Amino acid sequence: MKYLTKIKDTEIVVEIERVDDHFQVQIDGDSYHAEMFQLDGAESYLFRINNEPHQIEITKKDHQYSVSYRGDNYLCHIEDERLARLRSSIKGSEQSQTEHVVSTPMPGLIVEINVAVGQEVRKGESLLTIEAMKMENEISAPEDAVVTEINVAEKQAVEMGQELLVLEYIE
Amino acid sequence: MKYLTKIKDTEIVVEIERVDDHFQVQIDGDSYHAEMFQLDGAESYLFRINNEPHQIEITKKDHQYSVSYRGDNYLCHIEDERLARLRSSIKGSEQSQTEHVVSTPMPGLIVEINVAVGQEVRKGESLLTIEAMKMENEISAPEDAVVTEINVAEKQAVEMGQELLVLEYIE
Amino acid sequence: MIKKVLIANRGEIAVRIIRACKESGIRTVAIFSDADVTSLHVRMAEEAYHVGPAPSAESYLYIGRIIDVAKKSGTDAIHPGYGFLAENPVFAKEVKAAGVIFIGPEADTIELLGDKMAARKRMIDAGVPVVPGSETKVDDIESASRFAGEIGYPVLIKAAAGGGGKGMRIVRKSEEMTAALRMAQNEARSAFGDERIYIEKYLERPRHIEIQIMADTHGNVVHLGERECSIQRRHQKVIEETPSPVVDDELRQRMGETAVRAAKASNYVNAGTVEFLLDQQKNFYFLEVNTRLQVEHPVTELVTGIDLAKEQIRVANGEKLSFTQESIRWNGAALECRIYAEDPDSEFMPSIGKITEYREPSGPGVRVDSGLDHFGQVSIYYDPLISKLCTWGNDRDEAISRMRRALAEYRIQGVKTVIPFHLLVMNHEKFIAGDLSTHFIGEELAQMQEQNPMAEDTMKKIAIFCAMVEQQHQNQVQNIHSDRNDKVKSAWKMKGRQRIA
Amino acid sequence: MIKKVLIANRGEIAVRIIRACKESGIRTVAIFSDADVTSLHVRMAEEAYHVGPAPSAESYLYIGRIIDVAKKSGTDAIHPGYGFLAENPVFAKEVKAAGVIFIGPEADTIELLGDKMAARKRMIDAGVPVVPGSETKVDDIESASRFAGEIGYPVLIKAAAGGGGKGMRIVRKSEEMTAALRMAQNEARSAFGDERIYIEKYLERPRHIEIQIMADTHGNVVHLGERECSIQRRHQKVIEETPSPVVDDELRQRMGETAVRAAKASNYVNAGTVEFLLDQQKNFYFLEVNTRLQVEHPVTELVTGIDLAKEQIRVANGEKLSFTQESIRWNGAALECRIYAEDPDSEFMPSIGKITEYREPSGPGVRVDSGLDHFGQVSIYYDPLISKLCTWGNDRDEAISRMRRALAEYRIQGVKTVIPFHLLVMNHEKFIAGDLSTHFIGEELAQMQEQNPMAEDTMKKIAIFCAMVEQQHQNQVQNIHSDRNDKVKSAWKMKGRQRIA
Repeated sequence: MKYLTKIKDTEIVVEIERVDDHFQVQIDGDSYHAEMFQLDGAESYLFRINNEPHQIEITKKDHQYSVSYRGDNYLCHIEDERLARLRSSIKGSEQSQTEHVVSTPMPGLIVEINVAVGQEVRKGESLLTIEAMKMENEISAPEDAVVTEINVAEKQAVEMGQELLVLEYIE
Repeated sequence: MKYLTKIKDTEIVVEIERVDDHFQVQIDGDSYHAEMFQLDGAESYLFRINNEPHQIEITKKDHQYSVSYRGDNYLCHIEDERLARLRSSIKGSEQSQTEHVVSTPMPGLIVEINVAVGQEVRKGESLLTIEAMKMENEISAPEDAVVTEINVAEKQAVEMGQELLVLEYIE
Repeated sequence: MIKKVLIANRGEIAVRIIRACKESGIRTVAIFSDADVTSLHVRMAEEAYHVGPAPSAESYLYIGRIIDVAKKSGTDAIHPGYGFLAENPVFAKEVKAAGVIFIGPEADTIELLGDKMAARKRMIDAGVPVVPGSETKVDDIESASRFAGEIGYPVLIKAAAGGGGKGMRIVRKSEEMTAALRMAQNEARSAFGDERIYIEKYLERPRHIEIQIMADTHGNVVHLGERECSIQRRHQKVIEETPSPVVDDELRQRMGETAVRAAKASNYVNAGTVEFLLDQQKNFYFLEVNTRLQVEHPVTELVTGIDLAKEQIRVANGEKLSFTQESIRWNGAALECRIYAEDPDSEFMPSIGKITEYREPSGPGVRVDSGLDHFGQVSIYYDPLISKLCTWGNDRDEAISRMRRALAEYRIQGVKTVIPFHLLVMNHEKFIAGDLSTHFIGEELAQMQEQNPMAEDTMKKIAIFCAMVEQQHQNQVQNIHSDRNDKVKSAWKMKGRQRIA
Repeated sequence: MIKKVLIANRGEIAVRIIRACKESGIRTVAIFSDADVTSLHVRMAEEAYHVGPAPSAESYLYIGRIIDVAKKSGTDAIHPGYGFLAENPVFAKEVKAAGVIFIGPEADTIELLGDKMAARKRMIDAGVPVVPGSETKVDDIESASRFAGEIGYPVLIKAAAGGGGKGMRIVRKSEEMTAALRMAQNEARSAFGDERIYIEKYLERPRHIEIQIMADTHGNVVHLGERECSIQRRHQKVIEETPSPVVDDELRQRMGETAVRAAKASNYVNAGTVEFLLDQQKNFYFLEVNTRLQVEHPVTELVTGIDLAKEQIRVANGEKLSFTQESIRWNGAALECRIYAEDPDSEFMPSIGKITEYREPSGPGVRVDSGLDHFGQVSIYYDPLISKLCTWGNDRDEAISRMRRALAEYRIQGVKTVIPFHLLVMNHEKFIAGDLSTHFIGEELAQMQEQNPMAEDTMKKIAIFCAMVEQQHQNQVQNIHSDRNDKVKSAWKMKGRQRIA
């Protein structure tokens, strides 16, 4: 079976075949001897790839895997061939690539909103200030953009991951 | 609700009543303020009894609880009032109290059987020898007894907990 | 004789103090908020009492209720840990008034040293060198700007009641003064209930070097050498070590003697830390005294062999110090990495959540002081410090190589942590060379992260992991009934199935 | 230059050596049997190769296959750990023949010292005091009984190829000789494939004191002081410490010099241990040399600060020792408790099973070397050693109080362990007084267990725990649908429900 993976902006096609007691994996013409063992924790695995052991924790959400490997975290989007073909056929209907939702990385209290709808902001410019654990934290623009929506108000308490505002990137 | 507990040879009657946000527990006229919290591990609990916290691990098998508390293990047999009454009414039909099944505390190989059916043995006398992890381990009689059954043979491999032989204690 | 100690704190420092008490044969009383009902410090104590809802102001800062618990439980002494009420003179005073021993300095000493401006004055009088700065509080833009103009930008705005970087702002140009002053005052008010701030000359690329002191009630004041805490983010320490790569015996002795002088000038008793900035010419300037056991005390314990928490209890008991200045031997080198639940890729934002997988490193030269286990969670209400990972080595290189090994062994799932950041630092050539300053993270972090793009090889491995797990999911759905009776052909395959199926 | 090391072992010692390699920047190769596919030592290594089925003879003792893996993986050196092939001269020889460095002494030295009778002769020639005993092997009842009669009962039967108590039997009367000889021969054959045994005078209530030595290829031989290992069960050590409560500087120097002489007499290179018995008059007698890193090496590391496993690699690399006899400083006291999966209430029978809950102690002065984590299991095939728990203190009392604290913190579920036994010892007045002998457990254990009946208070608590859990089970069955919509009235109750429901 072929899988289309995407980590950050890199797409990698992984082909997996079961051979006797292990898996044969192909990437870009390179071949790997791979074995997989589930440890007793729900999300902990041991892989041996060409005799190299790798202990990882992995959680799945839809087509997105979150992998913890050697202290770092990675996000990997995955589709099998069939899904990838399906998706490419409807690609035209996707949402604008330039629209970007800014969510809060922490729960807290909105102290101040420093921008208004329609305002142009530079990359790194402060959008708003959140207080959490007695510290004020500034949320800044990831790219040059125009503010298209603001979904919170000053003094409002926000949950982790809540949408704060929407930006349209300037290309 | 009243519960009849038995730890080793001691019977303790525990009466539990829910009061507001905690439990009121009575033993021998003494009263305890008790709270119970399940930690996320399946069998790990935190109890607070009169403000003293106790972390324990507990597993249930039929009416027998196995409790791990401060590094030690305890077995506790438990019945609620109703069951205890039921049991006392049929007590006459119980199995002989003097019959004792000797099981192996470890998996291994039977090296030698030192007794025969019908033989009288003294407390501490060797019954048989099991090899495990390259060590020979002797299984000895827990009390003065007569051997009434032998269920294994020399050179036989045994699983953990397997019945080895049956003794009848001499009173 | 202290026989029962109440620990007016939570998290790793509560656990640390409980351990010290257990080793001293002392019974421990924990307190907890609604958020900590089943937390590790509660489970480790002999007694535990509820003191209120999750917000600190209603629980761990609620002086009356904590003193009630002390009385009800028959506590002989209270250890405040660090943070919360540790440097609150009112608490120290009320504890004493309740007939309970406060394990720390006298309330007057805490009050004096807690007021940064009063402390500065006292130190100037005692001949302790200080950074040029405002000797009185500055609360309006005009006087702040005027004073900053006099000593010259950059300047540092600091909370008079401050500590831990809260209410602190660097101002590099006069245009930034208005915004910085407002934010510093806001933070100071919210953190300390006291919005007074003052202004100091900002030293370029200084090192943060502090001296551990210990004083008993018999007039003995001893210093236990320095700690370098230059690696800071958001003005908070993340990596500490001893000895400092730039402090030699002569400088240690001079700074140590100055710290002892500072302690004597404030009638200091029990454990404390005198913080200094060291400039590039190795001039040192008094910064402040922390009137408590510090987060980073274990590195000093690792090189001196002295258990500071147990020594604190001895001193509170009225005993003499168990060592003298002459008997202290500094042995090897020790490092501490604070393991925060924060995302180093997102400006060290706290990462809140349940711990789903937890395994600490151990083995030679490793010490972990943690406040949670695999049943734990990082709460929104408190500091996101999971643990302190310390290593000891015969020399700094060995301590660093052990730290790398230990960081790589540490497994924490459920929240993001600063472990990847610490690994970058431990492999950074400037860090390895001991070329540190308080600007290290600001100057080096972005570059470190850029120079550490995900290796192609790592990316391929992640792709393989995910593709294989995905395939397993698909097969499980497809084959759940069909291949039960397959014969397994080798031990390998069998093992794989046992585990995977 | 050694850049890649194969560890021909499993469990805690494999993990210990992997840690040493990682700290030295050396790549590690693990080997594993079918029983260890996902074991911790495999997960920690950079490479891992399967070497056979679970039984040791077909995997960890399979010399040919291990050497094949070494060649295939491009290994520079092999570390044998302890046990398995560590003291097998054939293995050392074949490793060398394959062009791979053996991290340990030369094969000739292993062979000489592995033959207990040849070693005795060599030591007598070198002027090292030995216990009176048979200078040749004894394999029939007649000669055994005759010799035992000559030196006088009690005598000790020992395997010529032995170690670790295997094949060892005390014989107190001539009537016991026949059975004891047969069992010793059986065990010796099964453990070492060599049934030769010999007989020694059995000393009454001796102490087991051993000296750690370290020798390089440049002729430097240094001793690192003693370890006392008198607390033994089934002739195997369970608790070790340094310094010994009865060894003073003068005796340490004499025993150290004797150990160095023993090492030189056998052309010793790398780490080794010279074991002695010390009688009540403080006479010491050579017992044997263990030609490997020992289980209990961490206590020496804790007081000297020297990492013996890393030093072994240096020596194997042809480097000089990083220290001299004069530079060694012994600092404080260290204890080791071996945490076996065994039931101390049932004659220390192994307890096999999956670990269901696992949390190691940590904090000040604690070191744990373990071979598994919460994904682990104790297997029937190998030694049931879960970990080694060590504590360090400024003095023995502090090390003991830390050990008590650490033992109480250690949480292991799924198998029985010797932790309750260790706690009894740590609270035993003879142990605290340092009044030890190799008969300690035999003489004191039964009494300790009797004097430690379950307290009435503990019994009541257990009853409450069980009754409350039982009630919860009953309520869950009864109320699973009925009280979903109940309003929770307090934070307390809510918390309880969140956790319990």
